[in-house]
Amino acid sequence: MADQLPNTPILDELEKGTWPSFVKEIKLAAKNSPMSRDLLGLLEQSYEEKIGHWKHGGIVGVMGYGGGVIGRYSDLPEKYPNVSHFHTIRINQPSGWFYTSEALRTLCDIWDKHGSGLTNMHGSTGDIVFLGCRTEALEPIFSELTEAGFDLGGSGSDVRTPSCCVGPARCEWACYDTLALTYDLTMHYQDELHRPAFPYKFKFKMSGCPNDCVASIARSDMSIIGIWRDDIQINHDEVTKYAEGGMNIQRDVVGNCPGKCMDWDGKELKIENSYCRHCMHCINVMTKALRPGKDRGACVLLGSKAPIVEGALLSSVLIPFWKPKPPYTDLKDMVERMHDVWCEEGKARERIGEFIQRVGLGNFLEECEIDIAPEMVAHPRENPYIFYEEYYEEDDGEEDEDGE
Amino acid sequence: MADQLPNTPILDELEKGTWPSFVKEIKLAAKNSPMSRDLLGLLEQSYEEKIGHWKHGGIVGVMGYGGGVIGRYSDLPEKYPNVSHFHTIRINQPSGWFYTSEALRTLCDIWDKHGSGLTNMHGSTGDIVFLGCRTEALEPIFSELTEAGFDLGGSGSDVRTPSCCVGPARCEWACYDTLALTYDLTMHYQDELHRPAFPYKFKFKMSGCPNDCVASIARSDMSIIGIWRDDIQINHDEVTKYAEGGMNIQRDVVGNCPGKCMDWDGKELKIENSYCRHCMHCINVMTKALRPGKDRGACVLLGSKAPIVEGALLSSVLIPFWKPKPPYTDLKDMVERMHDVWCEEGKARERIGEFIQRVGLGNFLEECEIDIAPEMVAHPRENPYIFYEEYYEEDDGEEDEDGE
Amino acid sequence: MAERLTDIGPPHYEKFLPPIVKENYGKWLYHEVLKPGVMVHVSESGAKLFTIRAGSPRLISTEKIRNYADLAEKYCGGHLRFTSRHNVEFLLTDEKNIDPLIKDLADLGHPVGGIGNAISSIVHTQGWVHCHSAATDASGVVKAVMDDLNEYFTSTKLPGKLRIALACCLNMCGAVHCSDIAILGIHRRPPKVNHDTLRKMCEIPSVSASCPTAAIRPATVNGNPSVEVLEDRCMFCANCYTVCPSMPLNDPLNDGISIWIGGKVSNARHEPMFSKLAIPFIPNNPPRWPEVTTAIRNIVELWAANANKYERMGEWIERIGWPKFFKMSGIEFQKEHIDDFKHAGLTFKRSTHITF
Amino acid sequence: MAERLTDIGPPHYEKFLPPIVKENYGKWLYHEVLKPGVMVHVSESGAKLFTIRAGSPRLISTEKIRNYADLAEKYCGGHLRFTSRHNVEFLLTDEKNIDPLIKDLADLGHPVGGIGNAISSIVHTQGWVHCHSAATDASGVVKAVMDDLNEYFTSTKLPGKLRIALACCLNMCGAVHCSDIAILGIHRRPPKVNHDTLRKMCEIPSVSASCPTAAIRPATVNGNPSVEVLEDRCMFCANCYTVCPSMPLNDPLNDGISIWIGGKVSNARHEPMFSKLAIPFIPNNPPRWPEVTTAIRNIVELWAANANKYERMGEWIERIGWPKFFKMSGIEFQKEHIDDFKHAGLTFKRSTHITF
Ligand code: SRM
Ligand code: SRM
Ligand code: SRM
Ligand code: SRM
Ligand code: SF4
Ligand code: SF4
Ligand code: SF4
Ligand code: SF4
Ligand code: SF4
Ligand code: SF4
Ligand code: SF4
Ligand code: SF4
Repeated sequence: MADQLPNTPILDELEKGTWPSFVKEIKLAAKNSPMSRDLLGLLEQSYEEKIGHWKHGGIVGVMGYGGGVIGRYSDLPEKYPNVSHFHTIRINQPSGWFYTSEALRTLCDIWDKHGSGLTNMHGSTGDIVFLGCRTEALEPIFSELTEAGFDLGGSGSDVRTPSCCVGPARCEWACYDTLALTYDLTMHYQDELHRPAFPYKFKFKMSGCPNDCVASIARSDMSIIGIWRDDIQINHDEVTKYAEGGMNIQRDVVGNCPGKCMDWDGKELKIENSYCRHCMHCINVMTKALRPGKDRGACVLLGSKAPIVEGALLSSVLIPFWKPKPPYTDLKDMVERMHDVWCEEGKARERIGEFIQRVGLGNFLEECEIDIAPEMVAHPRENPYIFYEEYYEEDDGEEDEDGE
Repeated sequence: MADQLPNTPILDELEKGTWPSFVKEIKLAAKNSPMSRDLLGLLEQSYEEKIGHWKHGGIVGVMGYGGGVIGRYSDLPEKYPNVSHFHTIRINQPSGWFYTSEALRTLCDIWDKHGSGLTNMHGSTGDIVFLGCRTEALEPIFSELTEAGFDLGGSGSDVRTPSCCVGPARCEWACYDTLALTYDLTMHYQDELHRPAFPYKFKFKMSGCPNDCVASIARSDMSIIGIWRDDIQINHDEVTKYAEGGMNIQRDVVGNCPGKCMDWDGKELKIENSYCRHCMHCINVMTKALRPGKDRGACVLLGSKAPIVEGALLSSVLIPFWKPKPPYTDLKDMVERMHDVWCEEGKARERIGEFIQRVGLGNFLEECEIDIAPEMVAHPRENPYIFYEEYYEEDDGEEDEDGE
Repeated sequence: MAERLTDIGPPHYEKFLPPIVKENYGKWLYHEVLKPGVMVHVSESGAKLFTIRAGSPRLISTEKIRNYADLAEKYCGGHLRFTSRHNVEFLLTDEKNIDPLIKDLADLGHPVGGIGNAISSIVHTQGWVHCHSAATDASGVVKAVMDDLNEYFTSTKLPGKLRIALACCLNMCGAVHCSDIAILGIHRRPPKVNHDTLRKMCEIPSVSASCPTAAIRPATVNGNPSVEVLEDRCMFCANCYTVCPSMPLNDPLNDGISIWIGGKVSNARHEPMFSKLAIPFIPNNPPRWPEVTTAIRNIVELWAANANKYERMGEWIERIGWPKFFKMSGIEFQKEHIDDFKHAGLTFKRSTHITF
Repeated sequence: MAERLTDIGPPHYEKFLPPIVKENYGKWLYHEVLKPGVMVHVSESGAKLFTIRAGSPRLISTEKIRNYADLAEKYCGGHLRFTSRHNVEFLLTDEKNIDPLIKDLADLGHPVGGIGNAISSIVHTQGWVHCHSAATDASGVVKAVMDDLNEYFTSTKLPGKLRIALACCLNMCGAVHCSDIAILGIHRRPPKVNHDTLRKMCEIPSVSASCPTAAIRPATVNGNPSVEVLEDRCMFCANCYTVCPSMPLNDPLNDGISIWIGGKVSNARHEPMFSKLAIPFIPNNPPRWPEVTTAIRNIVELWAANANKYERMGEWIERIGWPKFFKMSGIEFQKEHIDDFKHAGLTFKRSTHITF
């Protein structure tokens, strides 16, 4: 079979070196797939010419779904006919990216049958990405996937595939059950996930603690990050052991505390918890001695996204402390109110974070009936351009204020 | 005379208390001045009605000057005829606000003769403010002032009266001669000061060190703040004395150092000067032990202003380190280039700081032929929206870049 | 008559420097605060210069200036200076003169203080005494607040310096935007257009253009060209009024005071900071503005009781976080506190660095 | 044929959890890093779970996935997971299996590492493999950089975690904007309008509206409606291209890579931060982008040599100041580094906190 592989002297350079090679992977797939063979050829040409050879994707998909497939066509279909269509399929991963060998093999079987044999495990939103197939293959793949218990993920202006950190499955710091919430939200928003109806995409990401191992604060419209509100649990014996083991507690732990709320006198570690910022540093560093408190929940933040068009945003605090309790009706109700307001007033291709910047956080909160809290801001306004809404009327007593 | 004072029961409340009373001052002036008597009446009425009684000032001034006088008329001229005109005169103070008793008396004589007898020592830009006179009095006052060696300060869209901290006259930390530079600039810009020709006002403020005792970084279009670039001078004996005297050097000095570049082992104080941010804190606190280095000069910053209209600005670094040397030709040349660009392209009522925000700092620097330096920014850009100006042309060798 | 002198500039400062300053110009070695309002600067030559700082209402009569001149002659060779915060400083060479001078100043009604970890005089503006824009008075509020806080002027018991400033309108002539505590006069109703005078006194295009929120647009009123204000869009900045006298915002019922805190100017420790909104609105209540003085005292005392040594107001709040400040102060966090101007998004809390 | 299933969602995660995870779900007590790429989590019950993390190119064949499945069956009951940075993790209960598994992985060409103070895999995107927007390739650059930095994946000798990400265009699918080091594909020439296809494929109003700098305006070209681009105003964001295929920006000569540094996501110590521009442009030089790998290695080594323990890239640079970073790295500070977008003024240095 090897003689069927195109000549790829440039790409072959990338088979060398210690890091696993994607070129080798394409060649592995190319053993059985003409698509992957043509991909190799096309990619070699891109490497030679320093330019991609893909066209803007048209709208392709499976019946009844508006998302889940990214259409892709080569601009050199004559030369590389097997990648003239080269669509990707986004498949909703199981929460926490856990698999059995069996499940993986089932996925591989489906993909080997209909596609290029190439995948991304995973895409950067979190989906399983099947990389490259023809339009005709979409329906058969979809029906075999659902048969195997898998469904498509999001694309376009819809709820995108939610994802989460490993959380309580393997992490001692998880302040709530990220996997359960992720699964529940994914199921709850099946319609919104598969049938784009928003001004733009909407992403959920769930992290179990402020270390934020799914980068939710940077990469999701709604970032749900675990946090606690009582005292950090201290095991003083273990603290002593760290000190004896040579850890420089003053410099490396206390000295790095952003709340400046730790004190180490060489013997006892004290934390003024009312000033603790829940940054995780001390806990990260003294894994055996310190643990998050017991009154655990999550901080809900809103609005992060990549730069296009108004500049990148980080999510910001919406609910300082939320107790996640299945079926999470309080959260879902709030999200629904927010989606309603955003769908009503948002412009096309305006993410919710941009929308809030445009209409003002105060107004947004009011419209969505969300309580205002000082935790939502790093600091109050610095400019005096206040839209006062209350004022006295001529005939008022001096005491009452009047809304407009 | 007392019976001639109007009845001011509300204002009289402000004669009570431990802080010196401006009402008493107005009453003192009112002994000899009908203007001040009417001012008392008018002000009492304002206090009663909670509203001012002044109209927008018309353009009044002295011959050949476009600034220096703020026209002011009462909106109750029939009731308070002596304040129907109530213009203020801004008189350029001597650098550092030093006076002799004799000079003060000369000023008082002039003012008692022609005006209300009320002053501000000083206005918040720094001028001596003569508060309240009639239009006819302006020329006589001006000629008596110049006779006595005083001249008017700025108002309107001109260079405003420069001011400075006490500097080397009484402060051990002055890194350059603030009084000399202030006087020199004031004299150099006499024409610009008296004849408004800019898009808007332009203020200079000179502080001798980063403590910035004239608030130049917040209140002047050009802020010139003393700084040094060699090592902080340490007197180790005095350090020891502070420690012995009970100063908590670790917590209160080292712990507050923003450069995190100090080290105190209980015996010796060490400073890693290459990381020192020149914040002054350690020097402020240990006045006898620490002094700024010997290689002294100034940091020149640009652009601060009050909020109207685009929001308040702080000045930002333009020249990280400048060696002031009379006649300061290098600085003046640069200011001239900046003024030219601003006058050419600035909109009406656009301060230079706002102008820079609009056209971009990089473009501004280029047009003014000022060298770019990393010290000008807190950090490089975070957004990827770069106006690349260089690119390869089709027929270029790969090596050369081409400007547009 | 003599030739008309112009552009002569101010007198050269050297004419006014006391001899000891001339001799030790640029040679000062260190200083020490001897007691509230009194400090000594010691020169490399060993010479000592004693400074006595007295509080001033800034709005002073020529008679008061003459009093100062007399005292300067009595105690220090006829030399004195004013400070950047409008206090008066007497520059003594004879230590023995310190107490007599303080006594004379007390007789004149002027407290000595404001040096070191203290409140200094309130930088302020014209208010109802002289300005057409004022949403509150300046001198009266300042007097009321300083009467209340005088003990912190005449002592050095605060954790660090405390700088209060007042501006009577958003033009902020007092440059209050970087103060530990800023008292800011504010309007809360849109301009009331005087259509009759407007067309004579103002240019309609520049009035429209003056509005940062585009709330003003040309309109025909009673058949004449004028402007209309979209009241929902107005945030009461009064820039239109600065440009056009026929757009007054003054309103006795709704003008008042807002309080801003946590700004600083010096580079000491923390970089300079803008002040932030603490209290959106307090009605004008002359002559003593009791709600304002109480609010400020509470904030000052909260800071004084909780800040570390040398920690300015803004540094303290930054350390503990604003939510904590609102909790501790009992000030209610409201919609007005949330920024909605140009850079609003950058003030949102973009982390989980939260305290409970 | 069976009824068409839709909206069934993903499989429930519980189906895939290994027994030890199910038993100790939410009961983990602490963890320790045993050696590079290997850690143990200890449960309140005393149970121990060993995790072995192997690097992955992310773009993998079904054959590779089958290999993983085989290894999981051989060593850990057929259970495995992937991480948020696309590595694969094997979840062992038997400590003795660690080394054999590492050996098998090595044979497959997969290094074990990325745990603790190390570089983990580079989050990245499609590049020339699948996307129409790409200004550079993704997988190739990642391979070249990781080959070069592999030693920091398989050890824990760095001061703290180092997260590198790559996005092949400004859409930033890799969400690189908060990475210690971000590799970002960039265009440097305005869109080349294809007037023929434009009028058929795109709506002129939405194309014009898509441009954040208003560089696009409707125009008549050869008698047909189309658009023109004011080239001076274009900053190459490609938003117009996303909206309209007839506005391609790809340009083999001028596309390339920019390097951004100092971002972070976690709340540990410092709040999350955006990455900042370090190197404005490096030409595409496939297959190994040597200028990119060298530039990144220099930055990594500078940080590794100078940062304090636990100090992420951005925290280190914030402590020493950006001017110092430019000096130490030898990277030239240029006009491109100065922000000129919406919040530019806030990035200016508004203090004298300068180092020399
Ligand atoms: C496949 C994937 C990259 C990857 O290799 O992993 C991807 C690929 C594309 N993204 Fe993305 N995005 C992917 C995750 C992201 C992320 C990261 C995340 O979700 O955590 C972001 C940044 C976070 C965010 O949402 O802001 C992201 C921000 C964008 C944007 C900019 C959106 C914005 O508001 O700024 C676009 C442009 C657009 O939507 O028109 C975009 C558009 C695209 C398109 C559809 C190109 C286009 O303009 O039509 C890309 C298709 C590439 C292709 O041919 O396969 N993609 N995209 C990721 C989805 C895989 C998955 O489902 O798991
Ligand atoms: C007298 C003084 C206040 C005082 O009591 O000390 C003052 C008084 C006025 N200022 Fe001011 N400004 C005074 C210092 C300032 C300062 C502080 C400073 O210079 O350090 C500022 C803030 C710093 C700055 O320049 O941004 C200041 C920012 C303004 C502004 C807003 C300018 C801006 O760009 O944001 C205006 C509005 C305008 O220019 O139209 C203004 C306008 C005015 C006007 C002329 C009112 C007007 O709209 O025409 C005031 C006349 C009041 C009157 O009737 O006497 N004044 N003004 C100060 C000048 C005294 C002197 O010469 O020493
Ligand atoms: C006299 C005066 C300069 C002048 O030319 O008029 C002056 C004089 C001194 N200042 Fe100042 N400062 C003066 C206004 C300022 C200002 C401007 C202002 O308040 O508007 C500032 C910036 C305030 C701010 O940050 O908001 C200022 C921030 C400082 C600092 C930094 C304090 C801090 O920790 O932030 C010091 C250092 C110190 O006190 O330890 C300082 C230190 C000093 C020293 C000790 C300098 C010296 O060695 O002579 C002087 C006496 C200290 C004192 O008053 O406590 N001076 N000083 C000003 C007196 C105003 C007044 O009457 O109260
Ligand atoms: C497996 C994974 C979660 C998942 O569900 O997949 C994970 C797992 C753990 N993370 Fe993480 N993190 C994972 C992605 C992240 C991310 C997201 C990312 O990189 O895109 C972050 C934010 C990165 C950032 O700030 O830019 C992240 C920031 C942390 C931190 C904070 C480090 C810091 O000082 O800033 C810790 C604490 C620590 O390591 O001390 C942490 C700690 C941990 C611990 C120790 C938690 C635990 O007790 O199990 C886990 C192993 C540590 C390790 O890898 O060194 N994890 N961790 C992710 C592994 C990705 C990989 O293959 O490398
Ligand atoms: S985010 Fe927190 S809970 Fe989740 S895996 Fe990371 S450290 Fe554990
Ligand atoms: S979690 Fe962070 S803020 Fe809280 S005590 Fe530990 S280091 Fe300090
Ligand atoms: S700014 Fe510096 S030099 Fe000037 S008076 Fe203040 S402390 Fe002294
Ligand atoms: S001047 Fe400031 S930054 Fe420099 S050593 Fe002293 S305290 Fe540190
Ligand atoms: S702050 Fe406003 S009201 Fe007060 S003096 Fe300045 S312009 Fe007039
Ligand atoms: S007060 Fe300000 S916002 Fe209101 S109309 Fe006038 S200029 Fe516009
Ligand atoms: S970053 Fe740009 S080029 Fe790369 S996959 Fe995303 S949209 Fe395509
Ligand atoms: S690339 Fe961006 S800036 Fe340039 S024309 Fe297109 S949308 Fe406008």
